[in-house]
Amino acid sequence: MTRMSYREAARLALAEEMRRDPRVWALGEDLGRGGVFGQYQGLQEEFGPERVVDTPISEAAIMAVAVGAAMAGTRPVVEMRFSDFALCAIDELVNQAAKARYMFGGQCRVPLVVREPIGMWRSSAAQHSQSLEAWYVHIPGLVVLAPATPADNRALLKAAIRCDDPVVYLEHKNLWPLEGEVPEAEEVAEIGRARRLRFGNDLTLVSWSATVHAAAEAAETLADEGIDVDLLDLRSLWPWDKEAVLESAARTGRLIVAHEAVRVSGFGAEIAATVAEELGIPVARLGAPRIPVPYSPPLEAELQVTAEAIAAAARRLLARNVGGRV
Amino acid sequence: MTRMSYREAARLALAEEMRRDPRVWALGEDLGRGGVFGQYQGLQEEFGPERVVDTPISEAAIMAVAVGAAMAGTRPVVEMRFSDFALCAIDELVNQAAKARYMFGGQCRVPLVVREPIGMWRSSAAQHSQSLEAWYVHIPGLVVLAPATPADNRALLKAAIRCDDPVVYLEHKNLWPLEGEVPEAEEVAEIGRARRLRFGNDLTLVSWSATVHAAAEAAETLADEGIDVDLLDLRSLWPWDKEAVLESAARTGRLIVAHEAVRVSGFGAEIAATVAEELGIPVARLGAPRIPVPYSPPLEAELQVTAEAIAAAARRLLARNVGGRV
Amino acid sequence: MNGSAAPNLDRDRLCRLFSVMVAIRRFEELALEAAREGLVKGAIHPSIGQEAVAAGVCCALRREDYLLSTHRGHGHTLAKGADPFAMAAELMGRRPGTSKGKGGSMHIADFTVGMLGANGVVAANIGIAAGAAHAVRLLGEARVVCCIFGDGAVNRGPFLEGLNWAAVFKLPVLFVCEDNGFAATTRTRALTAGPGPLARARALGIEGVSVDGNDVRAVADAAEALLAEIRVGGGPRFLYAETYRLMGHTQTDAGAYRPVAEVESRWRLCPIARARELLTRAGLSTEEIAALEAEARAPIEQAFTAARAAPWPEPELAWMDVQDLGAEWPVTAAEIRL
Amino acid sequence: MNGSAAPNLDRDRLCRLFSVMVAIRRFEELALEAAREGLVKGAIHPSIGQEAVAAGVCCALRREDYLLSTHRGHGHTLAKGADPFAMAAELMGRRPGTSKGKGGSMHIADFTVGMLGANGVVAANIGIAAGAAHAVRLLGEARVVCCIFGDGAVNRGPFLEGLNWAAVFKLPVLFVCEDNGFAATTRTRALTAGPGPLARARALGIEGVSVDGNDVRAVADAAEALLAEIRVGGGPRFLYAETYRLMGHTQTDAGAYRPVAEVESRWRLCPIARARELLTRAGLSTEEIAALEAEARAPIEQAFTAARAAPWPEPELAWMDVQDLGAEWPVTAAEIRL
Ligand SMILES: Cc1ncc(C[n+]2csc(CCOP(=O)(O)OP(=O)(O)O)c2C)c(N)n1
Ligand SMILES: Cc1ncc(C[n+]2csc(CCOP(=O)(O)OP(=O)(O)O)c2C)c(N)n1
Ligand SMILES: [Mg+2]
Ligand SMILES: [Mg+2]
Repeated sequence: MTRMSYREAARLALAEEMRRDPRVWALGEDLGRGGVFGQYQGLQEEFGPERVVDTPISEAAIMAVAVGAAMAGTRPVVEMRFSDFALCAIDELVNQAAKARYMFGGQCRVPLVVREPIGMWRSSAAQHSQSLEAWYVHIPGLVVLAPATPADNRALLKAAIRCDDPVVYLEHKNLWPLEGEVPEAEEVAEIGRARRLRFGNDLTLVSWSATVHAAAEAAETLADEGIDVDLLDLRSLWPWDKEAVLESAARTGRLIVAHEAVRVSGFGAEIAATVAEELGIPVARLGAPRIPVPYSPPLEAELQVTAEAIAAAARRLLARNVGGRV
Repeated sequence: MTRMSYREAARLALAEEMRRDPRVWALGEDLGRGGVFGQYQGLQEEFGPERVVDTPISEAAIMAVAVGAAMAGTRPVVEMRFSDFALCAIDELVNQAAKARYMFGGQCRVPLVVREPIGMWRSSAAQHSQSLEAWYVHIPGLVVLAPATPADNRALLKAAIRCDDPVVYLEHKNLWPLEGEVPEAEEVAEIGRARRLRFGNDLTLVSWSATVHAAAEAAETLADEGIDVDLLDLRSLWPWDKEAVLESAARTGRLIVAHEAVRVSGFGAEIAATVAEELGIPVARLGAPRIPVPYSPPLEAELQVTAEAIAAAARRLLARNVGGRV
Repeated sequence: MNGSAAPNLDRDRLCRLFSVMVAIRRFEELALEAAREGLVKGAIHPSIGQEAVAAGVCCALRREDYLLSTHRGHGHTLAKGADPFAMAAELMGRRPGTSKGKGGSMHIADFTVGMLGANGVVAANIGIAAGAAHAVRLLGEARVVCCIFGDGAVNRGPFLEGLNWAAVFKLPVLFVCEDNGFAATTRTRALTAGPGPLARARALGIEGVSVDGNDVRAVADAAEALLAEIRVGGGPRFLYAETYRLMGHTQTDAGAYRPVAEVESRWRLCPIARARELLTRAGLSTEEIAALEAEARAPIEQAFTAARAAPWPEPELAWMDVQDLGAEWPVTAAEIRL
Repeated sequence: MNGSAAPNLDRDRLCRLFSVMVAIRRFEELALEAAREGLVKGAIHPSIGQEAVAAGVCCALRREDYLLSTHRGHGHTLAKGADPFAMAAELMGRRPGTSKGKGGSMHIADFTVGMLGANGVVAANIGIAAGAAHAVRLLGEARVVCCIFGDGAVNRGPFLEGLNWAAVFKLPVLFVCEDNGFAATTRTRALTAGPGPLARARALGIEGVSVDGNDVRAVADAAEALLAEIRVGGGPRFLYAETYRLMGHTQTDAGAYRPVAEVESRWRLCPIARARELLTRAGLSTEEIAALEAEARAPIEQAFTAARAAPWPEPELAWMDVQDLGAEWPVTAAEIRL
């Protein structure tokens, strides 16, 4: 194990994959100077401007180029800078990348990774703070990943680059400096497996990305109160680890899903609905209110799904005088 | 009551609103020749090319122009031709139209209507068949409507045009020729109210857009079997009629949501999750599998949520030896 | 095919171009017929009248070159060498179709001949073509990428972004704007400001030429010359070809928004008729020309006959080729849905 | 302000332009200082070195004219007449901010003076500006719309779509490309193919001129001349102004990707210093100029002092101004979330 940051883990993963496979390349704005968050630092020096490509401010072209380049035998890693700007390239991602393999009857594949830094961070306001994972999960053809730790950011990014289908890769802006243990050995994650952070029999708590850390804090608080939370970090949103979630929920009899994205029609709804359909146990969801992200800190704070809010929701769910399987 | 088609009802609604309010105008490709589905027939003749504007193939500009024109005091009705092409203008809709009022602290409003014909229709394949209502419902700032009948297409389009915030207006391509009774009097719908098609106490069935008709057929079949379905056409997806759905679901003790869109992370998940959270009753969702829409009729048929599938799901839900409130 | 831009009276070449045009015409006629009979359910966009662009440009490409096209792409695809039977079957949604019936006309593609797809989204292939060319460069391949789009496409953002990209990275792409006068039911010129597509390309750093798109020899000459420049590393080039869409936008559009006289006068400029004249001048007899035509048509007619008899795809096929990880399967679906 | 394009030695006009530039410079300095102190939490993009474009263009606008700007929009907004206190408060996320603290620097807007917003998405305002102009036309108003964007914006699709739109519909828009040499950390020229932004505009049917963007008088002259053409129904015009970004891209960017010598040499072309020279040549004494500067700075300094003391928005404000129908409210949210 080595200690490194979420940022450094991502950088390392990309460097390792680029060394391993000459077809892997990265494209995006300002990559030569390390990218907006330093997550590409040093890569252009190592791999040259042909494989770490500085692009014009042309999000639609960046994505379209990646689609064409993937169809033509390379494995592009697309940097979208802020996930919000990916909205300038949605036709390219959803109507082209996600569908090409299918529309062409399997004649081609589109092995690309779209990196989209998500989430609220330093008063970035409405056009630089979104988390739209629910959108991507809804689109056939896409794989959707959202690492919460340095180790996962290394292992999942490597898996994403090796995936033969388009992957939407959501890194949380608040996590870049987060330090954690990363295995010495080159680990490639198995996509679709949740990670259990804590074992418990009282309540299942499912989360992903930065909210995992609030969830872990809430679980700790609840543990002090004698409530044992089974905490799962989903990591992969499509495919998602239905088996793990259902096993846990069936065992605990209660489910809470917590995410940073807007609660209404968020991906929490899919998980809660699935668990409700399959198990009929009490469920609850936490997410941001349906509000664009405001700039001012006290306003931004209104939208945050905090450890306190998660713990409170858990207490409320446990207080319901129902439970177990229906 | 007059009999008219869904197409004609929409045409009439727009004409009435344009007569009433000189600030209302329409823009999109080929509108002068009636639009792709004839839903603009005769309007350029009546209102002139300045108010029924033929545009270049510039979806991003069409939407952006509508945003600017709405901010500057007019009420544009945007035609996107096929909902799929709205993906070429998603930044303009989601990052601009939906957020402007909020980002600017209420200094402006963006009263525009985006018309997006949705759904599978005549082997239109993956890039001309999508239903992405779940996306729009997830975006703060947007109102989302999806009429299923001629009467609603008239009353809701009028309400949409009078709404002071951006409205995503989803018309189903298969419904254009559908005939139905439309009130003689100029009706403006109250946005956010579901319509009850059938009263029953055995099961709540919630649907919208074209699937409402399959749901009605299923309800009829089930009635013959002695199962009384409470059938709600949501019509408005944001805001949605939570009160009506919860009242019904509490009464029947069982909920099915059926929609044409992809089931995974579809808007059915939001409704099912809400009902599960609030009532803890058995829920089920029907939607398309997570597959791009294929061209060939026997393949396309695989994706359809049919009356038979809805009826079968209802029987299955009723056969579960649980029910009522938990 | 020599790289010269000068008029070329080479009979064989002209015969080949002529045959390709005739084949395309026949394909479109039979596709329309099949559509009338309800055998083609989805929209088709016939390219009747535009065959010279397809033949002139695509015959100048090598098999290993990539081609990207539009919703009106039957002609380009045939000229690139795709199997007409598989194409006809695709239009009818049959199992042996190029995309197993999953794509239909707007998503015609044949990767075995380097045809990377039509596209249902106007202008979307421009950036994708730049990307294919970027891959060609990265992989050190010798291919050229050809991207054909309509006059309507020059008003979409991807035109600017894709051309700028190709120019900045000096990529081997031939952009071809096939101007048939219309974007659906609208005359494109009225909604296209400035001096036109070629001027736009030049402002984006891409040189090119303008040709009479109904003169197959002129198109072929221009395409060959531009491709030669691209092949030696000259970067992207632009070909602007003016032609005319003789039919409606789709099989259900009568094209009534234009005067009958205009369409009639344009029929007189039909590129196949004009090529026939060139062949006559090159010394072919009426019988020889008729024989060429019959020979070109026959495989197309056989293709449609066979396609009409081709099997439907198995419903399970709907579930395949979505993605490897997280694919849903019929068994799951049946459970979910019933 | 007369509409003449000829050099204008009018002292008063020059004094006004100078004062506006000095005010902008001071605003940016104090914004950076507040950011260093942690009082401005979100990103700010200082326009130091680019004041001549803001002053020259925006002072040529009338109050009723509309202005749309970019993420680097403080200067434009001030020059259009916005209240510096409300702007400073917005940067600090305070209640009296132009957007009640909900937008911050990248969404600065003041509709009371026709400033319809900065934008956090590069090039997004180009189409929105065309739309505002379309509304002006439909409503029969006499306003002009001015849209300022950076050199990086000319590589995004909305540039093509928005300019083509304005040209096709002959709308009253002045497009201003403020070329400061950089798009974030990248030299824009290397990634912009062809002869440049003005040539692109011309290819899209829009005439315009190029000016030294550090010469406030030249900018003002050009803007006034173009606006006069627009006001008489001439359709859209394009102003290309070359300047230089003297600071980093944001408050946290040291701009280390460019040689110190380059930046130093550019400081010597500082538009405020150059305007000072013009004032001297126009007969103002050093003291008079110093007095002008002090007078221009004072209200900015007061604004920041007041903004620092301004109250935070009430948390409930987060829930307001989302939309009328279907708005969620704190009470609901509290229930949902706890
Ligand atoms: C982005 C987008 N907008 C609109 C359409 C609908 N549409 C299909 S073809 C067409 C006209 C295209 O004109 P042009 O590019 O000249 O090609 P042509 O049909 O003339 O071959 C339009 C508007 C589309 N497919 N994609
Ligand atoms: C669509 C989009 N892509 C990327 C960004 C990130 N970004 C913000 S400012 C900027 C540089 C813009 O350069 P330019 O247009 O020249 O304006 P300047 O910053 O020089 O004033 C970039 C890339 C963005 N805001 N929007
Ligand atoms: Mg055309
Ligand atoms: Mg710049």
